[in-house]
Amino acid sequence: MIESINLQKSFGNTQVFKDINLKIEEGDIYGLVGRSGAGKSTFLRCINGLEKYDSGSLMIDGIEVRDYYNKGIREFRKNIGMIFQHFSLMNRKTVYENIALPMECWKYNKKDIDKRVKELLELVGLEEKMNDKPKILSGGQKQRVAIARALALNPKILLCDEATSALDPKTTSSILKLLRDINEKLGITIVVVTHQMSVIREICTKVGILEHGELLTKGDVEDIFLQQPQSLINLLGEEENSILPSKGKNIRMFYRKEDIATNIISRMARKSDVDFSIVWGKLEKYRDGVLGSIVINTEEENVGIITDYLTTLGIKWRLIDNGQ
Amino acid sequence: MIESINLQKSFGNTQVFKDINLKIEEGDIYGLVGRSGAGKSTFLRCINGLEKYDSGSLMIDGIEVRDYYNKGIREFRKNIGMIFQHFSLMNRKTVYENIALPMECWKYNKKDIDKRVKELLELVGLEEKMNDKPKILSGGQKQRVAIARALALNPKILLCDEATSALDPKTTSSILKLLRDINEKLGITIVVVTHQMSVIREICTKVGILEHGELLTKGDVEDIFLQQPQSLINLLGEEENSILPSKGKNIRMFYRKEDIATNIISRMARKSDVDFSIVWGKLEKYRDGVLGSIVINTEEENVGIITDYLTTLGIKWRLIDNGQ
Amino acid sequence: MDNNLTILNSIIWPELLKTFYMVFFSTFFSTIFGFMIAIVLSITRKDGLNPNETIYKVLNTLINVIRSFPFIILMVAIIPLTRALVGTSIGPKAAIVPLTVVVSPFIARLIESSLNEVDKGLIEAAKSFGASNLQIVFKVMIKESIPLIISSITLAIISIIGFSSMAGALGAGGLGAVALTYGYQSFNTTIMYGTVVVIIFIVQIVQATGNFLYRKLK
Amino acid sequence: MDNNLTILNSIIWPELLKTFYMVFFSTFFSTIFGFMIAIVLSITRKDGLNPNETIYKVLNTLINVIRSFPFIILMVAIIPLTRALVGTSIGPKAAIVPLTVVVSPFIARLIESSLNEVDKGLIEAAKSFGASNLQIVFKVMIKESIPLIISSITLAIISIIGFSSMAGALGAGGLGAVALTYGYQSFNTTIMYGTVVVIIFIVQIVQATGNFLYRKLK
Amino acid sequence: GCSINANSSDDTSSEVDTKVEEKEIIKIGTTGFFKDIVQEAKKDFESTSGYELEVIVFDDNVTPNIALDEGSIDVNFYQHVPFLDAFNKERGTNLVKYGEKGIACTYGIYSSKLKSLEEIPNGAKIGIANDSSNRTRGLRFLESNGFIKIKDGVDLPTKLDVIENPKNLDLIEIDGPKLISSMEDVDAVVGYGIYMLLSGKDPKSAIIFDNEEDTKRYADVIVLREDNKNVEWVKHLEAALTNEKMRKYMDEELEGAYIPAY
Ligand SMILES: Nc1ncnc2c1ncn2[C@@H]1O[C@H](COP(=O)(O)OP(=O)(O)OP(=O)(O)O)[C@@H](O)[C@H]1O
Ligand SMILES: Nc1ncnc2c1ncn2[C@@H]1O[C@H](COP(=O)(O)OP(=O)(O)OP(=O)(O)O)[C@@H](O)[C@H]1O
Ligand SMILES: [Mg+2]
Ligand SMILES: [Mg+2]
Repeated sequence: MIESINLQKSFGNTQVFKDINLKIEEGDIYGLVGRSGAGKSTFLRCINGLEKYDSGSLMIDGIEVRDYYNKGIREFRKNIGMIFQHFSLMNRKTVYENIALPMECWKYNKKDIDKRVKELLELVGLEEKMNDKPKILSGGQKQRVAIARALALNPKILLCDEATSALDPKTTSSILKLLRDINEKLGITIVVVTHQMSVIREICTKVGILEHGELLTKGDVEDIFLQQPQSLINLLGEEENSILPSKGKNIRMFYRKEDIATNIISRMARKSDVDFSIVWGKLEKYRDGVLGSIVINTEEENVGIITDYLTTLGIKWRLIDNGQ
Repeated sequence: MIESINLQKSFGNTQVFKDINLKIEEGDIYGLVGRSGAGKSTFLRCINGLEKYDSGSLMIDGIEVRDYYNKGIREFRKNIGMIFQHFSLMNRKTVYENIALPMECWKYNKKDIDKRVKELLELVGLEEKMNDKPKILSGGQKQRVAIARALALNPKILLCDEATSALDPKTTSSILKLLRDINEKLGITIVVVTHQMSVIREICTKVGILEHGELLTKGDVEDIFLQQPQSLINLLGEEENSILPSKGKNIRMFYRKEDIATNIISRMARKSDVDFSIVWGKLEKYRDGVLGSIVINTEEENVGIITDYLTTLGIKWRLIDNGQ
Repeated sequence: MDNNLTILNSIIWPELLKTFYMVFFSTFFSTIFGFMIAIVLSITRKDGLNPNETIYKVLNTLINVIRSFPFIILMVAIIPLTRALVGTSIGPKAAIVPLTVVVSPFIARLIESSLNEVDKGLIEAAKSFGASNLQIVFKVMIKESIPLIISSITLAIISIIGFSSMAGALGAGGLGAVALTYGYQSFNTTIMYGTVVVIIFIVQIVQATGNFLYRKLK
Repeated sequence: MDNNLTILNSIIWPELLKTFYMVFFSTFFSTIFGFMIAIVLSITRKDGLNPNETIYKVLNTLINVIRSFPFIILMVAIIPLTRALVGTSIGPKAAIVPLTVVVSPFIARLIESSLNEVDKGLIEAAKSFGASNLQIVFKVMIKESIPLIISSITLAIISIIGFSSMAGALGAGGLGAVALTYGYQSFNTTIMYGTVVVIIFIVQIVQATGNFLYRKLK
Repeated sequence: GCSINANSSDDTSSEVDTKVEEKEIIKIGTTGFFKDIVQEAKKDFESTSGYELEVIVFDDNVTPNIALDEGSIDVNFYQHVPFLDAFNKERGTNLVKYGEKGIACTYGIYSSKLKSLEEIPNGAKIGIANDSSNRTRGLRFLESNGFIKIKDGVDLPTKLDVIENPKNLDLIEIDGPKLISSMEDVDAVVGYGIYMLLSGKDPKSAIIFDNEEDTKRYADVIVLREDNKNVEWVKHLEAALTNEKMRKYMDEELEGAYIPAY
């Protein structure tokens, strides 16, 4: 669906994309993460042709994006919704009119527009603000208008640039649920740029980490989060280290979906007959279950016993260097 | 330091503040959370007098904010830095000039300005973008400029409106560390409005939840997160319910800082000799340690044994109604 | 003096009507043309929606050429055009043509700079859902800059009132022309300042209306 | 014809210099005054930094009064002022005074609307760190609207060139006046269009410079 | 520069010992009508008087008098006596004409459609000049030809002072030079021969000319401030403007448009 090969782009002397290769399949919810300034927004903007790339190839449905300029860039864009990082709402139109605008541009009839706008307003919970101008909206309300507008035309591809950064957790959940629903029901492809890992975990099927103009780490979300590749650590920081107990040894064990309900901890406690504490944990909700890692702390002499046990169970583990 | 009593404010017919009562002590890092549109930004804007309130009292250092209008609102504001939700950077000034502006306005000499700006640029990691205009910056870069500008005058109170929403996790950490440092070293008071609970946990000492124009839930961060009052659940949603196993019983147990390293789980496993799985967990980093809750799943017949054991240990627990 | 007041009274009405007539129609036409020119300029400019250096340069030069003519020379130079359009080269009707010709580029420039001020982000947003260039212009750029455009048109109307006094050269009459020929030229200060006072009223009303609309739309 | 070209040649230089002289100084002064008036207007307006209805209304009316005068009447009406300021009421130097008087309000209006367009969020940001009203005006509002102000001043300079042709009434000379008296009134088309062509060049240069600065500063 | 009065005497500045003194400058104001004639007279004046003549062309009929009155210029030459009288009366000034000689402009009714006065129909559109001096002349001309009657005692009449207009003429005030290009749009215009001449038409093609007496009455004269009326140089100016050479110049270069009134 979306495929980029050796994509390169520079702004003046600074090269933003050195060599981006990625493939997003139809129906994917692809998460794109990276440090601030990594080029995520720029990449999204290349996808719908708002930004031009220097060399390499970027293809949507097998056609080079730059070729769309000559054959119907409008139709092309009609099928690609975009939620902008800075919302980009019309100040002089009401919430209603902002959401209606794409449909107006495509000459939908008034009744259809009205129906769809009201539907979208309900979806993002802004029925009451329908006739207000964006100026008086709160940050999150603006963002919701931007979301509604991007969905108005029922796009086949949806580009979300930090689409939930200004939303409270509950609203975020409901928006994410919405995105997942439309992904599942309508099979639309979604590219999600975000700094909220919880967003990636909750809805993305795949994730790519943009670092130094390249996209070297990419794959299934659960794999990446389990493997904790260096580029992920670069992005997240290894926060826990600082608060892990310095006494004893810390072992990180990785849970997979299928390990969750298997009583590992309790059985291990009894079988190995050693004491340990759970000192850190990230059991997090992913698309379809819980997944994560736990760090247990134990006396140095117990390490062998525990790790052996984990190994026999086929559970991944890693000894954490606590820097002493 | 900051105290509001029966604060009320309406925009036209919609009442944003029904009755806000809160007290922020000097040196606090106070987290203000609430749903999108709850009035958080408006409250911050009332603190530095950008917005007027209708009735009630809002006092900074014992003086009513509205009285400052007549006696030196400028000096007053000089001591209150604000990071705006929408950054509000001057498009036609470079990053350097944007950060220098507050000092220029207060007639600092050139050399001091230069020194301070460079210091701040380093702090937010934007030395390279010094001479760029905001227009070409990425979202997170803009936000960092806004942060640097708010810190320029070494304010006594810092108001942060979603100051890290556009930043990647690592940059967020470093900014939070920075905020905490200045809070500790200089004793400045910080009010943090955010949707990222991790931010609240990491740096706030107190938190208040704004709901329906009132601030009914407030207190120490750890208490609130442990107690999970209804207003917090309203804000976060009870996400885990949907993915907890429906077989057996789910027990949520709450960890306190001091429980962390006491091998509870392993001891319980052996002592009670029952099997259980850890099916959900939130062990999260707070200002000074790890705190959180774990949900364990066990057969119905084991529930009594486990809860008794927990009770004897003085550990809080709650049976989760899994809706069957 | 009394006599002068009588004169003043007897001419103010008909001349006021002529002024209205000229100002109304030239505002109408020059706003239309001004808009059209401004739109083409802002679409074809270097960073516009559809850059086209040739069209931009030609229009830009044309505007500058028109604006370079001292008004009276312009009036004379375009007499053939005037005659072709309204059948005569004198009178209020004829004056509308040069007034429109001189003010259209003026309005075009003002609207052009208003349109250029529209946030590029909004234009991109519109592009992102496939709006056509004309839709971007009408539904985004013009809509967003309406307050500034209102100020511009207010300014232009007041300029038209000013220019219309020079249209006296075409025997078009109107308050400005009366102020000049019956007042200034004839050393009749009553008529001179009397008519100017009426013009001041008109200008005040135009400005107040403009400001009101601006605030309303802002 | 040949003779006319010789005349044209011999007058173009000195008259061009007079035009430059008048345009330069009136631009200079009217930009200064225009700025001052615009600043006061935008500070004192209803939603300004320090609303003051009286000051706003007085200034607003004053501007409208000035803009209501047909230029020639204005020139004559302010002769005492002109003489007090420059010692004479005729010649290019004297023309600077009425040109400044008539263009200042024009520039003021343009700058005022530019200033009003500045994002309220920026003004709040400046307030938030305790900037004074004047600092907000100079360091934020003017700075942010410089491109639009550049367009406005470009427009104003071209208007000044236009008005300067009417300064012939003060015996000020200049290309426009020559176009009128030696060209139009003498039915000498060589001189008439010859001088207009030179004016077109000047206007083109002014406009190109303005556009360049605009793009540079944008 | 200053006027002659300001720096003629008591000049004790450092230039005293400079032998080659700058010639003193006389500033003369005029308008488009007379700028060529004044230029023509400049050489003669400068050689006979020893002064330098600076010609200032005003694009207006009122400002040359204002400038003269306030001393910005020393003399002007562009107006006829009725206008001068009206100006003095209305503005309370004391400008005086010098001598009796002047230069008159031929005046008449021109038309591209009609051949004689009789053909002027009822309700005809007649173009007249829109500046006071020439409008006055136009109205008076129409009056003396019996078309209209003007209220008594008006110095500079306007359309409004027309009290009888039996033919119901539609008088249209148009900028002087523009009268010519408007000829197609009106039935006839009342105006100066010089306009016809300059625009390449025949100034002698008028349906009817002003009578000689009136033409002379409306001759344009040299005007000074009263306190200056006896200055020496003005004689030379009058001479230069009304000598035989000037007569010849008008005959040859401006044939049929100007008539020496001396
Ligand atoms: N028009 C431009 N001219 C020059 N540099 C630009 C331009 N647009 C973006 N950049 C630079 O390119 C880099 C990538 O920007 P981009 O907005 O894609 O980052 P991002 O990954 O979206 O960051 P964030 O998470 O902070 O939004 C940044 O360093 C930015 O400063
Ligand atoms: N100037 C205004 N006029 C009218 N209503 C306003 C104005 N400013 C804010 N509001 C409304 O007041 C409410 C509170 O807005 P505020 O910006 O304080 O919310 P918030 O808590 O900061 O939300 P968010 O988290 O989405 O930024 C919103 O419903 C908003 O629409
Ligand atoms: Mg971005
Ligand atoms: Mg907010």
